[in-house]
Amino acid sequence: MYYPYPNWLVAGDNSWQMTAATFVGLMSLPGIAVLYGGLVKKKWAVNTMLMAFAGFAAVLVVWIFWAYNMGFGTPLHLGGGSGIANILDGFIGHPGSITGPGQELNQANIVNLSAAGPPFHFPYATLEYFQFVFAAITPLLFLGSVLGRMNFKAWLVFVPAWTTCVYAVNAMLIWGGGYWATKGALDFSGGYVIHLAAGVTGFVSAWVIGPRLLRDRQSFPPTNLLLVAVGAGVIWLGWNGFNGGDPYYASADASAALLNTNICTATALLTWVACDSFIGSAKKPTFLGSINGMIVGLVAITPAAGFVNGNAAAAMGVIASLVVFLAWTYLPRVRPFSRVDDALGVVYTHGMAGFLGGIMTGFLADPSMVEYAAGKKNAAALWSSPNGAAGLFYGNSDRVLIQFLTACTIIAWDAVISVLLLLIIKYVLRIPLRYSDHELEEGDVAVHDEEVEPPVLAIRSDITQTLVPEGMR
Amino acid sequence: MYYPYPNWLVAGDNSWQMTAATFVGLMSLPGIAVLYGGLVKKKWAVNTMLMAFAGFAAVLVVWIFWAYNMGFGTPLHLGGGSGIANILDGFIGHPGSITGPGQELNQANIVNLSAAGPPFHFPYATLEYFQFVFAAITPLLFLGSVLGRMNFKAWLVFVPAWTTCVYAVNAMLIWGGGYWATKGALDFSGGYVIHLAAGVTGFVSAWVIGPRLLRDRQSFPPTNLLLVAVGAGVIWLGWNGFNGGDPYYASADASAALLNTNICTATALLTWVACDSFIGSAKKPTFLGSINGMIVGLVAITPAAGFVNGNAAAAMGVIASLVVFLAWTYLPRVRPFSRVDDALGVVYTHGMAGFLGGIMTGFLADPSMVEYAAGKKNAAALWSSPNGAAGLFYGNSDRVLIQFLTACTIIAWDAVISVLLLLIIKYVLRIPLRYSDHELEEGDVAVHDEEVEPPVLAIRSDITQTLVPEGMR
Amino acid sequence: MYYPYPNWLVAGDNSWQMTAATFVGLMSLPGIAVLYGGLVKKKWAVNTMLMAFAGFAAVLVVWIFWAYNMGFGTPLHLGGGSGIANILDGFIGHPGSITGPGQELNQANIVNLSAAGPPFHFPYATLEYFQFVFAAITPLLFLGSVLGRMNFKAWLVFVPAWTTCVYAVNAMLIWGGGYWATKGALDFSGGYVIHLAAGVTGFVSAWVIGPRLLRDRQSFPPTNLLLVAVGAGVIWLGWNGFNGGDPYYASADASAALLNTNICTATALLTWVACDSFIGSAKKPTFLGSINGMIVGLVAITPAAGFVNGNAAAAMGVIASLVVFLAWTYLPRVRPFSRVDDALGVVYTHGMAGFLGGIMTGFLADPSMVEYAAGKKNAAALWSSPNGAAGLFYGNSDRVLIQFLTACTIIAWDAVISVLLLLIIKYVLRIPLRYSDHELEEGDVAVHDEEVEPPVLAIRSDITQTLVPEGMR
Amino acid sequence: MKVVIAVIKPFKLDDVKESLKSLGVQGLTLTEVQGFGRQGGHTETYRGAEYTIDLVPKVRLEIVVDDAMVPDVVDTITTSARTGKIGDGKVWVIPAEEIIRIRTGERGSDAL
Amino acid sequence: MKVVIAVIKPFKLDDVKESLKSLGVQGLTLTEVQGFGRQGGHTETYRGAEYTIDLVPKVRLEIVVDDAMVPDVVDTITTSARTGKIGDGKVWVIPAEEIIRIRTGERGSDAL
Amino acid sequence: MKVVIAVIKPFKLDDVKESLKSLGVQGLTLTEVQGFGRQGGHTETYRGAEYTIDLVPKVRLEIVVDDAMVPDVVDTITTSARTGKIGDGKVWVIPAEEIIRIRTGERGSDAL
Ligand SMILES: Nc1ncnc2c1ncn2[C@@H]1O[C@H](COP(=O)(O)OP(=O)(O)O)[C@@H](O)[C@H]1O
Ligand SMILES: Nc1ncnc2c1ncn2[C@@H]1O[C@H](COP(=O)(O)OP(=O)(O)O)[C@@H](O)[C@H]1O
Ligand SMILES: Nc1ncnc2c1ncn2[C@@H]1O[C@H](COP(=O)(O)OP(=O)(O)O)[C@@H](O)[C@H]1O
Repeated sequence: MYYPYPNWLVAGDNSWQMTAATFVGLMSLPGIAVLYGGLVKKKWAVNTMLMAFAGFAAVLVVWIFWAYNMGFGTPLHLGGGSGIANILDGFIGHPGSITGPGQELNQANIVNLSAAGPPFHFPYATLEYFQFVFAAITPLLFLGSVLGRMNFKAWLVFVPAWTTCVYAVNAMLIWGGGYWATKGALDFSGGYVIHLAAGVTGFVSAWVIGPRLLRDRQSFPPTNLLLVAVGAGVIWLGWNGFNGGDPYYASADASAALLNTNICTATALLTWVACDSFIGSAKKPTFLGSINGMIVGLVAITPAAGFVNGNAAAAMGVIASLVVFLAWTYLPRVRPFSRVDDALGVVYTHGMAGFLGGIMTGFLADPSMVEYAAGKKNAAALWSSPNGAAGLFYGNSDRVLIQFLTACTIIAWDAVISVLLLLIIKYVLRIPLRYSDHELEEGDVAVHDEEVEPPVLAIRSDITQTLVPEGMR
Repeated sequence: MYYPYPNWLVAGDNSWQMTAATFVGLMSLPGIAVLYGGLVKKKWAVNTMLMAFAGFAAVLVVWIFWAYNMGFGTPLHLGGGSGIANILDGFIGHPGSITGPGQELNQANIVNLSAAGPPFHFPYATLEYFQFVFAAITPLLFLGSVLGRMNFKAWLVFVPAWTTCVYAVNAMLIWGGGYWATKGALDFSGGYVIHLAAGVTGFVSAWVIGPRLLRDRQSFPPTNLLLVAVGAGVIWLGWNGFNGGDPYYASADASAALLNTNICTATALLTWVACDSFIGSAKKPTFLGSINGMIVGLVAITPAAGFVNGNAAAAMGVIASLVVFLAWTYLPRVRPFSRVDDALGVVYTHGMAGFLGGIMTGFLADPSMVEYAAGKKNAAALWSSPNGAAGLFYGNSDRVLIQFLTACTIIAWDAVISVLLLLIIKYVLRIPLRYSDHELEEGDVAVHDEEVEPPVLAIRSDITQTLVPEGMR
Repeated sequence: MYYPYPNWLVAGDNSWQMTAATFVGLMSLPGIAVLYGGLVKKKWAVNTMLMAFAGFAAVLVVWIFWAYNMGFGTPLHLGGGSGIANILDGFIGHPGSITGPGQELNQANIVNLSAAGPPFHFPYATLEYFQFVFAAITPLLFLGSVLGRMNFKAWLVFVPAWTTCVYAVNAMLIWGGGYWATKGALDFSGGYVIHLAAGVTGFVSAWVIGPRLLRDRQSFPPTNLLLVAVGAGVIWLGWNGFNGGDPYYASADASAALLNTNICTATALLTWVACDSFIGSAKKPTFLGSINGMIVGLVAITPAAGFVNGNAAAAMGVIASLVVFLAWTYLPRVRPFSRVDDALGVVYTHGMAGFLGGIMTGFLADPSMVEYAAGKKNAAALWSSPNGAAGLFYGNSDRVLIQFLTACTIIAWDAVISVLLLLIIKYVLRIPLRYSDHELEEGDVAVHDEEVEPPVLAIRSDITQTLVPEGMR
Repeated sequence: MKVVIAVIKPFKLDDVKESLKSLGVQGLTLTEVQGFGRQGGHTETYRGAEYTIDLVPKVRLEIVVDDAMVPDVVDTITTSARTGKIGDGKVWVIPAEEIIRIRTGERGSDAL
Repeated sequence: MKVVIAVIKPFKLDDVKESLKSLGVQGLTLTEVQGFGRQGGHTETYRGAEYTIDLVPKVRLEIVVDDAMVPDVVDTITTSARTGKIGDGKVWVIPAEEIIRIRTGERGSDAL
Repeated sequence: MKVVIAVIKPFKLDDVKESLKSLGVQGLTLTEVQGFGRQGGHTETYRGAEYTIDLVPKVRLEIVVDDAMVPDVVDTITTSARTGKIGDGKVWVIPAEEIIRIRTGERGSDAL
C-alpha cells in the first residue's frame, strides 16, 4: 500500500492554505505591480513594475535562507527574562535556512504557539510559503511611497535588509509568539505587521530619500486606469486569501473572516464614494476614490477579520474610510505630512487604516467569533463555549491599551530601523538612494532603456534583409 | 486539546467553496470591470469601471442586512397554500440580517432544501459569501446594456433595489426551495437566476432609460482589446468556480460540471469563429467574435453543467453559439430589438444563451450525472444507483415544460419589476435615470473628473517648489 | 441519508486538484494571451490573442474526443514487447472519448501507473481537466515562435493535429506509464512534455513557416509592458498550480513543489537582472529581462519541483538563468539559430530551460523529497522511509543518462512530426501556412478587421438618427 | 496653390469631411491636436491631486487646394464645422509654392 | 497675419503658455510631435533586440497672430522655452493670408 | 527660407530620414497624422457593428531649409518615399519668413 501523505496532514486544510497563499501572491504579482504601474506617471511605469517583481523575488531569497526563522522560529532570548527587557526575549528568532527536505516536508509548527492551538494540518513548506507572500507584499506596498526617484540598486539592498531587520521583528512580536503575542495583541492578518509597517516605512523612507522631481510632483497623472482596475480587482479578491488564510485552517472562522473582509471593504468603498460626492471639492464620485476606499476597507479589517462579527465589520469600513478620507484631505497641509513626498499616500491608505483597524479591534473583538475550540471534538456543546478574543465592548478592559502599545512598538522600531538601514546603504555601502536628476527627468528610458508603450516607429537597425533567411518558405 | 473546527465541517469542501467563491468574485472584479471597460468607447471606460466596483459593493450591503435571507432563508407564506397561489408560498423569504456570530459560524443550511440532500459541510459565512458573488455579478452583467448614459446615482439605487425585489425572488423560486424548485426546475448555476435575468433586466432598462447619444451609437469603438482579453480570460477560468462550486461539495459532480463548462465553452467559441469566417459579412475570424462565442458557451452550460454529460455539453455549445450568432445578426433589424439600445448586446449573449441553455437542459439532463447519492455511504453499490435529474431524452416528459414555465416566470417578473423600480427612481425619488446631454457628450471627464488615460501634459498647479521640501536628501 | 460523494473521494484532494487546474488555465487565459499580446508589435496584438483563445478551445475538443486517452489511457502495444521496439509498446494509447457520465464521474486512474502509487482521490473529470490545461498551454507557448505570420487557419488545424500526434506521445512516454516512465525518467510537471516540446516545435515550425516580414523583424517593439506584467504575474502565481498540482494530492510534496518553484523563479529572476546589469551591453537592469529570468526559472524547476530540495531549487535558478542568458546573447549569431525567426525566443526560454531543468533533475533529485510513502498509514515511522527519486548526487548513477535519452526522444519525435504535420497542411490540405505579404504588412486590420486600440474617429455609418428610438426617455 | 488649415471640434470631422468631398476635394491630412483658447478647459482629480487641463482636444485639417478653390473650401468648412458654441475653431490660409505627388512626381494642380 | 510655429521641449510648455497669456495671446494649437536634430536619441532594448530611437518627443505650437505681434511672440517663446541645452527647438514664422473664426465667421484680427 | 512639408507612408520614414541626412539636412519635425485621399480605407467590425475607417496612418515631415536646398530636399523625399502604389503621399513647400534657434537665439541659416 502507498499513502500520499502522513496522517497529520489534512488535505482540505493544506489545499486551502496553498490556495490562499496563491491568492495573496497574486495580490503582489500582478496586483500591486499593475495597480502602481497604472497609477504612476507614464515615464515611471516600467521602473515601478520592475521594482515590484524584483522586490518580490528578493524577499524570498532572504526568507528561505534566514528570515523565516527570525520571524517564526525559536526566539533568541536576548532579554534575560524579566521586567521591560522581557520584550527582548520575544523579539527575534534564530536565523536559519528552511531549504532542506525535512524543513519542507515535516509537519509545520510555530514553536512559541504550539500550546495555544491545535497542531497544524500541513507541512512546513506550506507555512513558509504562506508567510512568505505576506512578507513579500509589504515592501511592495511601501514602494508606493518612494517610487519615481528611488534607485533600483538601493531598493534591491533595502528590501532584503528591511525584511531581515524589520519585518522579521514585527512578525515575531505579534505572530511568532513573541512579546506582544504573549500579551494578547490581536492582529489577525497584518494590520500592524504589514500595513502599519508599510505606512511607517514608506513615509520615513520617502523623507530620507527625498521627494520626486518638482516637475513630477506637479504633473503625475496616472498611466492607465484600466490597469488600476486590474490590480484593484485582483487585490480585493486576493484578500480572501489574505484574511481567509490566517486561521491556518479551512475553518468556520476562515469563512467568517473572508465574509467580514468583503463587508468592511464594501462599506468603506461606498463611504469614500459618498465623501467624494458630498464632501469632496468637486462633489463628484470618482473611480480612484472608490479604489482608495476599497483599500482602506481591506486594510482596516485586516487586524480584525476573524475576531469581529459582521456588524462590526460594516461599521469599521464606514469609520476607517471617513477618517482616512478626512486625513488625506486635510493632513497634507500640516507637518510632517506637508514635508514628505509620499508619492501614492501609503501612510494614509495603509498606515492610518492599519492603525485604526488595530485599535478598533481592541474595542470590537467579539468573543463569540471563536477561533479554536477547546474540548472534546465531537461534543455538540463544543461550539457553544468558544474561546475567541474579547474587546473592550465585550468586557476586556485592557485590550485597547495593548493594541495601542503594540502599534507604538511597530511604529517606533520600523521608523528608526528603516532610517538607519537607508543611511547605512547611503553612507556605508555608498549606494545612492536616488537617481540623478538627469535620470529622474527621463525616467524609464534613462534607467532601464525601456518604455511602457515604446514608439511604433522604433527601428532595430541590426537586422538586415540577409540576416534571417526564408526558412522552408 | 484544541480543535480548529467542529466535526460537521469538512475542510476540503469548505476550501473548495471559498476558493470557488473567490474565482466567481474575480469574474466581477477585475473580470467584468475590465471586459466592459475595454469594450466601451474610451470616454466611458472610467464610468463603466466605477459602476462595476460600486455595484459589487452595493449588493453586499443589502445582501448581509436583508437580501440573503429573502433568497435563501425561511419563506414568507404569502399564498395560503393552494392552487396557483401556491407560487406565492415559495416566492420570497423573510428578510433578515446575517451579520451575527452565529449567523456566520454555524453550519450552513437552506431551510427548504435540507431534506433533499446531505447536510452542508461548511458554515453559513461560506454559503452567504458564495451566494453573494452570484448576486453581485448579475447587475454587473446587465450594466452592459445601460452603460454610456445611465446616471451613477440612479445605478447605486437601482442595484440594491433590484437585488432585493428581483434577484432574491429569482433565487428563492429556483434555488432557495421555492415554487419552481419544488416543481423540479433545473438551473445548475444560474442560467435563469442570473443570465436570463440579466438579459431581460438589461433590455427593459435600456428601453426605459433610453439610448446612448446618437454620436456614441454611431461611433463606439472599444478602448483596448488587451483589457478585453484580461477580462475574458478571468471570466472563462473563473467560471470553474461558478459552475464547479454549485454542487456545494468538492464532489465528483463538481468536477464533471467544471469539465462540461469548459467543453461547451470551447465548442461555442469555435462555432462563433466558424460563423464569423464562413457566414459573417467579412468572412474573417475575429477576436471579439471568439469572446462572444466564449460567453455564449459559458452561459448556455450554466443551467446544465452538472446535469448533462460531456457529449451534451459539446452539442449545447454548438447550438447555442449558432443560434445566438444568427439572432444577433438578424434580430437587431426587427422590433423590439431595433427599438432598444442594449449597448453590449446583453440580451443576446446572456438572455438568449441562458434561456436556450435552460430549455436544452430540459431535453438533455442525464440521470447518470448523479448529484447526491442516497443510501449507505460505504456501499460500493451506491454510485450505481444515481438519483440525478432526467430530461426529455431520458424519459422525463414534462421536464421541458417546467423549464419553459420557469423561464417565463423569470422573464415576466424581472421585466415588470425592473421597469417599475426604474420608474419609482425617476418619478418618486426624482433621481434622473440618465446623464444630461452635456454630460453624455463629455463622458468620464464630465461626470467623474477622470479620464482612463489622462493627458501627460496635465498640470497640477497647487504644487510649488517650496511646498514639499527636500527631505534628508 | 444522502451522501455528496463516494468514499474514495477526498474533498481536500479534489478541491486542490480543481483549484490547481484553474490556476494553470489562468496561465493560458488571460496569462499567455496578454503576455504575448503585450509583447508583440501593436499590429499583431489581436491576432496573437485570437490564436491563444482559439488554440485553447481547439485542444479541448480533441482532448475529450480522443487525445486524452492517447496520452493517459490504455497503451496500444505496437512494439511486440522486446528489445528497442519496446518503446513502441509504451508510446501511445488507444484513442477514445471521455464524455460519458462514467468517464467523468468514476474514480480516476492511470492504467499503467496504478500499481506505483496510492489510488486517486478524485474522479476522472478532475484528472482529464487537469491534464487538459497542460495540453492546452503547450501550443500557446510555441505560438511565441510563429506569431506575426502564421495563418490562423493553419494554426487551427496544426494545434489539434499536434496535440494528437505529438503531445499525446510525449505524455504517454513520460507520464502515462509509457516507455520512459518505466525506465524511471523524471519530469515532475512537464519540463520535457511541455517546455522542451514547445521550444522544439516552435523552432522547427518557425523554420518551416518562414520568418516575419523584414520590416517586422526590424521593428517589433512591444505593444504595452503593463499587459506583459499582467500576464507574467498570473503566470508566476499560476505556476503554483502547475507544479503544486502534479503530485495529484494536496500532499506535503505538493507544498514543497510549490515552494521550490518560487525559490527557483526568484533566483533566476535576480540572476537575469544581475546579468543585464553587469554583463549586458547596456549594463542596466530591465523589466523584460526580469520577466525572461522569471520564465526561465519557472521552466527549469518544472521537471524537478517535487524531486529536489530548496537548496537545489535555488541553485537551479541561478544556473539556468545564467546559461539561457548567455545562450540568448550569443547563439543567435550562429546556425541554426541565426537562420530561424523564433519571434519571442521560445527555443531559449522554454526549450533550453526545460532541457537544462531535466538534466539537472538527474543530478539533484533528492530521495528524501518523498513523493508517496509505502507502508502502514498511521505508523509514525512511515515518513522516515521515503521512496523518492534519487539523482546522480545521491548515488543513482544512470539517472542523468535516462534524463538525457528521454530529452533526445522528445526532441527527435517532436521536431520530425511537427515538420511533417506542417508539410501535410501545406501540400496535402493546401492551407497556406503563412499570410500573404499584403496581409503581413497590415496585420490585424487585414486579417481580422480589428485593431487592438481602434481609432476613436472610427465611424459606424449604418446608425442614423431614426434607427434607435428614444425608449421611454 | 494654397494650404487651408482648419482646427475644428473632433465630432464635426465627419460632417466636414463629407461636405468637402461633395465640393470635390480629393484629399486632406488630419492631425489630432489640442487647442487652447476661449473655450475653457476642465479639472481632473487623481488620488487627491487636482489637475488643470486647459487644453481641449481638436482636429486639425490641412488641405492643399488650387487658389480658385480657396473661398469655397473655407466656406464649406466654416459652415459644416459650426455649432455656434465657443470653441468651434479657426480656419486660416497659407500660400504654398509647390506641390508634388510622390507616387508620380506630378506637380501643381495635377498633384492634388 | 502670420503663423508662428514653435517646436519646444514638452516640459517647457507650461512656462511658454503662461508667458504667451501674459502677452495677450488668446489662443494657440498644440501638437505632440517628434523631433530629429542635433539632440541625440537613445537606445531601447526589448527581449534582446536593440532599438535606436533617434526621435525626441517635442511639442509643436501654432499661433496665428497679427503682424505687429510677431516679434513679441517670437521673443517671448524664445525666452521662456530656453534651457540652454541642445534640443531647445526652433521658432519660425509663416505668412497667413486669411483667418476666420468658425463660430462667428469673423475674419482677420477679429477672428483671433 | 522655406518649409518643406511631406506626408508619407510610415514605413518609408527610415529611408527618407537616411537620405535627408546624406543630403546634409540636420533636423526635422515629424507628426503622426492620418490621411484621406485616393488610397481607400478599410472596415473594422466590433461586436457586430461595422466601422468605416477611411483614414490611413501617415507621417508628416516638416523641414525648414534654405531656399537653395528646396529642390534637392523635395527630390530626395520624392525618390526615397516612392513605392509607386496609391497613397505614397505629397510634398509641398511653404515660404518661411524667419527662423530662430531657441537655445542660442541664432536666426536664419545659422538656426538650422
Ligand atoms: N491664435 C490662434 N492660433 C492658432 N490656433 C488658435 C488660435 N486661437 C484659437 N485657436 C484654436 O482654435 C480653437 C478654438 O478657439 P476658442 O478661442 O476656444 O473658440 P472660438 O474659436 O469659438 O473663439 C482653440 O482650441 C485653438 O485650437
Ligand atoms: N530644419 C528643421 N526643420 C524643422 N524642425 C527642425 C529643424 N531642425 C530642428 N528641428 C526641430 O527642432 C528640434 C531641436 O533641434 P536640435 O537640433 O536637436 O537642437 P537645437 O535646436 O538646440 O539646435 C528638433 O528636435 C526638431 O523637432
Ligand atoms: N489636397 C491634399 N491636401 C493635403 N493632404 C493631402 C491632399 N491630398 C492627399 N493628401 C495626403 O496625401 C496622402 C496620399 O494621398 P492619396 O490620394 O491617397 O494617394 P496619392 O498621393 O498616391 O495620390 C493622403 O493620405 C493625405 O494624407
